[in-house]
Amino acid sequence: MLEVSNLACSRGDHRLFSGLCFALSPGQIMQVQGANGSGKTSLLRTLCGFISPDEGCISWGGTDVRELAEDYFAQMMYLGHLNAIKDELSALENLRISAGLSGMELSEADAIAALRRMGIKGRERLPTKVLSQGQRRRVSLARLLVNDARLWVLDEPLAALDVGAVALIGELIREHLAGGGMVIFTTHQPLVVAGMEMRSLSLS
Amino acid sequence: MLEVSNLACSRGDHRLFSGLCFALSPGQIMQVQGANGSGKTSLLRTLCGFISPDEGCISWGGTDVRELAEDYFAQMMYLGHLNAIKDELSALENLRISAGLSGMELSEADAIAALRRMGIKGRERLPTKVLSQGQRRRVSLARLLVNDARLWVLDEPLAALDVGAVALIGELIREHLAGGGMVIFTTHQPLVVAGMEMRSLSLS
Amino acid sequence: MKKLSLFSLLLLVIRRDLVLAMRRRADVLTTLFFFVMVVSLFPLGVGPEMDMLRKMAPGVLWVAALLASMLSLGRLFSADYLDGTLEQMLLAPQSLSVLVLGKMASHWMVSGLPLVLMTPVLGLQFDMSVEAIGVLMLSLLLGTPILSMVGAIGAALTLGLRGGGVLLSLLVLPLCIPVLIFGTGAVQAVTSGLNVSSHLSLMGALLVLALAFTPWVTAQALRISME
Amino acid sequence: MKKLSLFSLLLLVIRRDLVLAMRRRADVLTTLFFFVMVVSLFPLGVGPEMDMLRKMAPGVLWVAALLASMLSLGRLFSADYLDGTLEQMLLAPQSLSVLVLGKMASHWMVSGLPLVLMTPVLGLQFDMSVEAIGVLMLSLLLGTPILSMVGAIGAALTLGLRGGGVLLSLLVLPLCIPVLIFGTGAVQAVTSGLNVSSHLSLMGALLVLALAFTPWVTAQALRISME
Amino acid sequence: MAINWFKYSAPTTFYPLAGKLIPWFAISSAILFAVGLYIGFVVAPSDATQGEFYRIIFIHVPSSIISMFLYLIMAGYAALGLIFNTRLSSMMASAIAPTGALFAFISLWTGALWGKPMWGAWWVWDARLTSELILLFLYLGFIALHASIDDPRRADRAAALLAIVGSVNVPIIYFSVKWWNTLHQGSTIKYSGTSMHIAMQQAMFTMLAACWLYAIAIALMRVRSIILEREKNTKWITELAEVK
Ligand code: HEM
Ligand SMILES: Nc1ncnc2c1ncn2[C@@H]1O[C@H](COP(=O)(O)OP(=O)(O)OP(=O)(O)O)[C@@H](O)[C@H]1O
Ligand SMILES: Nc1ncnc2c1ncn2[C@@H]1O[C@H](COP(=O)(O)OP(=O)(O)OP(=O)(O)O)[C@@H](O)[C@H]1O
Ligand SMILES: [Mg+2]
Ligand SMILES: [Mg+2]
Repeated sequence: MLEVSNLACSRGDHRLFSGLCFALSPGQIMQVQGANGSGKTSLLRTLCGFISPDEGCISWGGTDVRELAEDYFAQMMYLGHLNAIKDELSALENLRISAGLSGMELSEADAIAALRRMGIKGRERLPTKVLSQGQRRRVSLARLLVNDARLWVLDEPLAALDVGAVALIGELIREHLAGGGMVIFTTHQPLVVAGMEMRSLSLS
Repeated sequence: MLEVSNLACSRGDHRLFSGLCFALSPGQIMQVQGANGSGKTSLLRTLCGFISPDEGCISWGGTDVRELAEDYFAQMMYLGHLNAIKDELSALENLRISAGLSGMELSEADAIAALRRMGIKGRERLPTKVLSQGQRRRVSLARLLVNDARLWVLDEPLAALDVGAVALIGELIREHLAGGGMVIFTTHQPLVVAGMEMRSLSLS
Repeated sequence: MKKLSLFSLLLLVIRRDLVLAMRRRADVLTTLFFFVMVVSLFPLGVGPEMDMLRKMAPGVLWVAALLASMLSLGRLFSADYLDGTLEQMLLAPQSLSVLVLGKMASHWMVSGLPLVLMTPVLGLQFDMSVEAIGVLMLSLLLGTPILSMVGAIGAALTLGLRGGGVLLSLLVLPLCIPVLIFGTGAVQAVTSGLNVSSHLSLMGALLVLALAFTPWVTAQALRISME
Repeated sequence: MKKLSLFSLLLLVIRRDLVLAMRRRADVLTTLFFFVMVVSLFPLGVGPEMDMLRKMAPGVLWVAALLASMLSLGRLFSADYLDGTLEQMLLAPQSLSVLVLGKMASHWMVSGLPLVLMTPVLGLQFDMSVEAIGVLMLSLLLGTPILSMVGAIGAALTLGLRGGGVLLSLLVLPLCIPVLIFGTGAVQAVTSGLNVSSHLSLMGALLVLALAFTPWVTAQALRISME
Repeated sequence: MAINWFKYSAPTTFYPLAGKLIPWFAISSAILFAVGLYIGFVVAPSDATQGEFYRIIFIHVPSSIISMFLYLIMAGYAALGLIFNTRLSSMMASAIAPTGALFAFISLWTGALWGKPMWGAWWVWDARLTSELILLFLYLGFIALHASIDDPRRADRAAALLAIVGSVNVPIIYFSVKWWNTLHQGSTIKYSGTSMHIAMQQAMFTMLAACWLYAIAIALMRVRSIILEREKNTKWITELAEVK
């Protein structure tokens, strides 16, 4: 589905990577590896179209993503370093609104169920500002549960999470892959996805 | 040196911990453990005086830290979720200024040496805004190298760091302890400090 | 889960921003107070001669409205930018312009509409005639949405630049000056017994133009700023 | 590594903030442009009668200076707050008041001083007499530091509150009004041939008072806001 | 006999005490209002120069005076709360603010009503009027700042600092008539020898007392509800009769 060919990207006078080629088909997962500053975030943001690459092309189902534009966005979701939640809104409101922005109407019951599964029980209605770092990340990750995107692009999803939550994310990814989804992600922590072959791409 | 007795802290209507007692003497290290939202950050911020505790008292060398105020601050350093670096300034400027704010004059050569050791080679003079997440964290952590504080209070120092950097932090902590320093920290990742007994405090 | 129509998406965005504004209950009131305060400061600086004040009144009110809406523009996208929501909006599978239009509309409701409603009281303070106040309100009603919309372009362009607030005013004020001139022109026309409809219909035309183009332009500006 | 004295700490903070302002080269210029723009908007809104304009001039210039300094206050602590530098400042082993004083000083240099220097040009536009311009500059020179210092209290109190910009103005403007009144009063006195020294010495007294108390009050406000 | 003041500075003891006091203040305030209005609008003679319009003075002057004093009292409570960290004083400060704002507003409103016949304009930009307007803004600033901080303890402390800094405005209002030449008239209530008719004076002082009692009653009522809200999770509240 996702095909990347001959991709090159540079920041400032610094060439981060070049000649990058890979493809991801349904059910596949790929980890982007590399030391700090090797260009993992830049690669993922290029896949989202935030950064335009120096060279090369990214295509989805055979068509260039820049042509697809919104049709591509409808089938992917990105989760970056930033949580994309509003401090003033409660976890519940945040989740329902971000589902709305991605074009879905989400009932309150569904939203609460998703938050419960992510371990935000009893704090669904507090302004997220008062939540802890890890809880805020969990609220952000709850979007994975209420989304029908096929491609997940996750930039350090495990940051700030405790061991229980890390296991849960592994489980979510497994379900997503089993349903024919695709995942490309980065992390500096070990992530175990039971029974799936993990491909990896190293940047240096 | 650091003694905490009967400490209690609540956020909103929620009691995070109470009756907390511990002491830390030179050369000792303590990890605060607990799931997301269990109150680790709140504890560390209480130790810094940002949050006033509901009950209990924190003393340093036998005196209440609220009385010591600036004398206590001179002997401790805190590194939080936020990096406390300015996007517009270069790594070098950031380090020299933050040393200045903690009352030290730091020469350029010393600052560069510290940054090199933290693995920011060749990017010392770029605005930190363009650095990667992990590189920014490294710049922030470089303050550990140019400080003569005895007590280090570190909130998830390993966030965003790659394996090399994690090992380096372990090494820095070992040196600090060997010199009679004290460390209290939190992390969700494993941190190995060779040859030191790691005490731990669990919040739940 | 069911798909949202474009119109309900628009409503969602407006509702979201209004809820956010209400959460900080102070927000709505403070733009208004700023407006009142600026208007009230002038006589202090200028002196209490009623005749002069009456003449100045439409200009002062309009400039104050311009400043109040400028000041609140800073928040329009920056909060969304800093916490990453804006990234998600750019990745939304619907037209970004609709989202932007929603944000403009709620900005106006929070920072433009209250000013219009407050105008009569301030007008009386400056001893304006009832007729002049009516025209002033009408001109503000047509003009403040334009300020919000044109301001949004500036807000999008200055996104993420520190000191953006002031840079923003620098970009936007020149574009808003025609609105200011027509707006005060209408009031001056009515006080000197001339026909106001030409001024007001010009403003109406500007409003329609702004509605047609600014959402799209702002959307492009956002994409550029996020690069 | 050697210990820094209080004075060199003050210099360090001032230098740091000036460097940061220069990095965003736009910053210094934009406050100034905002000032110029507001002052130039008024004749547009009010009409071109020279007599009236001359009378309005000191008031308009003072109000514009007040607004410009208010607008730039938002940035005074908020950037430091968001990136965690402020936490580190509160943990600094020296007096927080000194750090705060340094920040106030650099704020004034960036957003107050340029306005004072710009005043003659704008005053001539409004056809003010040379004498009046001199007094106006002197009053701004004494007054703008007070605005920065009193404003800092408000900036510290509204730290981290969304919509803080406008709330900030609501808190600070009332406190700055005496400065505005004395400042314009001085100019009006000189144009009507009265003695200006009483107004100016009152402002001088206010300045000394502000220097003595505001850094400490602001430091307390910061500690409260960081809780 | 030494009264233990600290005993009454605890919400637990203050809450029932305030509950007992409120009816007394409320009733006496109502009686005094009735008496004051009767004297002011029926007994007092009409003024030689100002006709019947002057009667608005019986509302305008008390509310102006009280709006200033309430600010000082509010700032005083806020300062106590800030320095000694007593919860009750901070609650008192936030209970007083809306009443103070109300009186400032009434002062402006009645002044404006009076200004139209007297000066020919609803509003003039005179120092006293303007500083009263600033006072209203200071009250509103206090309320707005308090409202926009979620954590009540932090809100108390931040608003207290603002109130203290703002109290410099009160002397400015009071002395503004002396410092600047203004349209607004100077003090007529003097300690020695006044020019006022005796009935006018009586009406004025009765109304002033009535307003004071009203302000106290309202502040006590408000502080009771603040206590209920802030301490809703404590044991003594859950054991209160009216909560059960
Ligand atoms: C909106 C307009 C007005 C405002 C804000 C205002 C404000 C005040 C204030 C703050 C005071 C209290 C002064 C003190 O305690 O010494 C006061 C008192 C008084 N006002 Fe006004 N006023 C207004 C309009 C008027 C008008 C139109 C009149 C009548 C010509 C008037 C007559 C008085 C008198 C007689 C007093 C009592 C002064 C004294 O005995 O001390 N006021 N006003
Ligand atoms: N203007 C510039 N000049 C030179 N180098 C730049 C410039 N802008 C960005 N860089 C470099 O580009 C890289 C960006 O890396 P990126 O954020 O993609 O890293 P990453 O692999 O996500 O790292 P991390 O693990 O720390 O998140 C960094 O090494 C940064 O120093
Ligand atoms: N106003 C409030 N009402 C209820 N609960 C609150 C309130 N404010 C904070 N909390 C709770 O207090 C806790 C704060 O935890 P803290 O940030 O100290 O956690 P942490 O142990 O550092 O977690 P993490 O590992 O996620 O960083 C969270 O559980 C949060 O939900
Ligand atoms: Mg990264
Ligand atoms: Mg934490």
